Amino acid sequence: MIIELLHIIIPILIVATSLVAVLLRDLMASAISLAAMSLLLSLEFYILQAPDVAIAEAGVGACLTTAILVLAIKATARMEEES
Amino acid sequence: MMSKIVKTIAGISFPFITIYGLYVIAHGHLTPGGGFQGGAIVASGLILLLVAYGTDWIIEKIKESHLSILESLGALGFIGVAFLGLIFGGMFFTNFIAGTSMLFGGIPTSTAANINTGGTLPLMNFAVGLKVIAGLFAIVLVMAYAISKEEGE
Amino acid sequence: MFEQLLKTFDTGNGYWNPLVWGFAFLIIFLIIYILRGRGNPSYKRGTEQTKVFLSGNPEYENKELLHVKASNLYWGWVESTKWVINTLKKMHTGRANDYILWFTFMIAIFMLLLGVI
Amino acid sequence: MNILDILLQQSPALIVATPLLGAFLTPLIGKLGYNVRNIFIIIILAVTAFLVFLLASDVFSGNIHTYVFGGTTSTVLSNTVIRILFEVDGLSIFMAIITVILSLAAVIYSWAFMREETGQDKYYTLLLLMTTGMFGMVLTGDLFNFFVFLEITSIASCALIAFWTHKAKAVEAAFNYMVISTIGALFVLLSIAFLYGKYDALNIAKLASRITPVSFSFIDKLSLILLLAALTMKAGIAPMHMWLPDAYGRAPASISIILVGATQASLYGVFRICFTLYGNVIQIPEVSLGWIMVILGLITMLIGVFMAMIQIDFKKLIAYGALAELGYMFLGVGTGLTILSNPQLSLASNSFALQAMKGGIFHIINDALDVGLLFLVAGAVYYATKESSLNNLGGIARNMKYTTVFFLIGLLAVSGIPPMNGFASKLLIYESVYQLNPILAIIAILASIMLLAIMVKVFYSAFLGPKIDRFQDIREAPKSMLIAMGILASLIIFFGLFPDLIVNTLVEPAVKAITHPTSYILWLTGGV
Repeated sequence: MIIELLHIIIPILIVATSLVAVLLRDLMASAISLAAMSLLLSLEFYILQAPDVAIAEAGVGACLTTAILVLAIKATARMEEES
Repeated sequence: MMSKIVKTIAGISFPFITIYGLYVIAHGHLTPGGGFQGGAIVASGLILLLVAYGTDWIIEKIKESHLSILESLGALGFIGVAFLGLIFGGMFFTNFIAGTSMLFGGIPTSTAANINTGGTLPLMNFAVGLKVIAGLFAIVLVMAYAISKEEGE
Repeated sequence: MFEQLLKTFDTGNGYWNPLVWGFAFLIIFLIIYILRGRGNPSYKRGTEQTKVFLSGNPEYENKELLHVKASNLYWGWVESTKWVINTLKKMHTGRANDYILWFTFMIAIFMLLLGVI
Repeated sequence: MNILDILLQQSPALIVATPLLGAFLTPLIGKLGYNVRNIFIIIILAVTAFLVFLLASDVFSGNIHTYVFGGTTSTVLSNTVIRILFEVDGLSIFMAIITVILSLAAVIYSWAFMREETGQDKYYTLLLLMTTGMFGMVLTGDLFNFFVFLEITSIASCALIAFWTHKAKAVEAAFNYMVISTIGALFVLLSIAFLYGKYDALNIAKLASRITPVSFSFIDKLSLILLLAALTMKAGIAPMHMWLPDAYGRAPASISIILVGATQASLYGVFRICFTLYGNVIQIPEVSLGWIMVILGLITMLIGVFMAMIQIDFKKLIAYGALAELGYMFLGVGTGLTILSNPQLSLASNSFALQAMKGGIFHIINDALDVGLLFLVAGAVYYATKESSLNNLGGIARNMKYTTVFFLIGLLAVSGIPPMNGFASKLLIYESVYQLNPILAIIAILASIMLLAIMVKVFYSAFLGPKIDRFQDIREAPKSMLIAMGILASLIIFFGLFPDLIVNTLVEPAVKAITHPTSYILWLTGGV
């Protein structure tokens, strides 16, 4: 029962977090939202019985990619300039 | 540079992350995960240190050139084991250790998760793990270094 | 081995052999040589005959200006096929978004042709 | 068992493994010095070349060479293929020969061309990785493995296109290339997943034997479309070619020439999928892609020549020329496919279908040599003058005699003038395409004439003309660059003078390999 519920909730949350990542104008918040999406995605992989992929997604998607994005954003402006 | 709280927490959690990552690498042939996943976890721990303590602190401890040598060694280990399979087993990538009395010589059974099994697989996992740790950390380190240099100017 | 090298290249309808071609060239050169020998021998180097003739204007001092630049070559051709070239130029926007748009477009075309949709 | 037999048996694995080993050793060897490293890389590629030709001698005698990774045990267990297989037939080894020639030329050329650059260890590592990827793509017999090697090639070439990071346009071209290759590869992966889900196999031969007219359905069509679209985009067929001139034009010249090989490896993928993977269902009307290929080829050709006409950047112009050349291959092979997939035509006109296929396949190697030579010449001109715009060049033939001669050879070859190799393959294409529809042949000839005009324009504006003061004391390109160009030029002339020999030894096995997919499939199940 709980698993079925998770199968519904987690994809919705994944879509929501990715939408937030697209819609937010603050790049840093966007990157953190992407990290949340990766974490949820790895959870989804886990309940879909692919623990192998889940570990990789958690390590690379949630941690490394976020670190790289944060570092890249640090080198630019956080907000998109109106031109 | 982060606050003292972040530094302390990072310092405390770093060994645990590393140990977990090494566990995933070492048990790659028995449990989910393997060289790549474990390597990514260890690299995550290193990046946690990088973020918490700042780039300059890390650069003092470890150079990018050392990392790229480590990366080469990892890749060489992987392909070297494959070549050893060619020499001892007759075909490329042959698992020549499995079924012998050497280290890792056992054959995994479904009941007992004995780490001393798997033949060349653990060796390849170690090699891949080394390469992934060095490679992923080098990417982030170079980026962080370039950005901190840019800000310094 | 040597015979194999000089075998005639058969293309189904025609053939080609480098030997024939070389032979033809030899004959053409012979004809040219004969024609050249019958030419007017009054040509002299270093006289008015060898000067560049630019519609009566004096020759440029700077030799570089005598060279027709690449973008001026085939001006007539480019001018007369302007409509094709301008359309093609508009296609090449250089943006990755457009490349992917073309890709999706081609998938749609393939789908139409293969009867998926 | 003597050493040659063992090497021959192991060669498919060693061809991929040797450059891979070299790639990972390069950063370590690089510490020993400039010359040591370069000699090491040339030796690595020479060993690979030896292995390729060893394997070629076996494959051309009529065998299909299979190699099982990780063990000698039987690979077919209860109708399922386990382990990764390499399956080498005539077409595979043909592509491998192209790859090895191009990469050897590129490495020899780089010796002097890259002397001033920093980060050469990484350059050579990536170059060897790219070569590995290309070998893997053409030799593998496993669809997923094909995807992996496609990715290796893409990533390595993306990094190499952006090698001159101080040039913003190079970085932009690399970014665009990365976008399209990622998306293309994802679609390839998706369609592989479809096929795996339906047929429960990843081996190309196994899949091909399971895709039959009976089982053919929506999923097969969909994966065919996705594979075809993604691979034609990676091969630079119009109208998905826009990334190609940028990538070719902005990369260092020694990389452009290997990129030619990389796009051709994708082209190999297209042919492999149309002829082998879907070989059983080739006569279903919806799958007869021949006319699509022919029309795409014509569009590619025309766009290539029209855009080349107005380019003023030397390398970009040649890149558009290369695009036009790609069209010829598609035209030739497409004609063959049209006739083979038509049950009414196939008996009466099989011979000219084979001629068209021969022309198309032969043109692959000719294009690699011709365009490769032109790129190397463009690189040499850039090396000497530090100028890439044709508008500012002129009169360099006075100082660079050998380079001019090489350009002239490339010019004649690329526009199909005898006695260069381009003539032989274009003659085959024209004559066989004329049988299908005369208009096609006329357009092809017109495009060829325009190519000649374009190349003459380059020759006139860059090499001829009065002396320009700025280029008063430019010097001839260094020896290693001349050697690399010389290798390609002599191959061009050799292929042009003895086309019959080349067609019989190299091209015919390749054509046989893709027009008889059953032999590829049966080899696996032990039916042959």
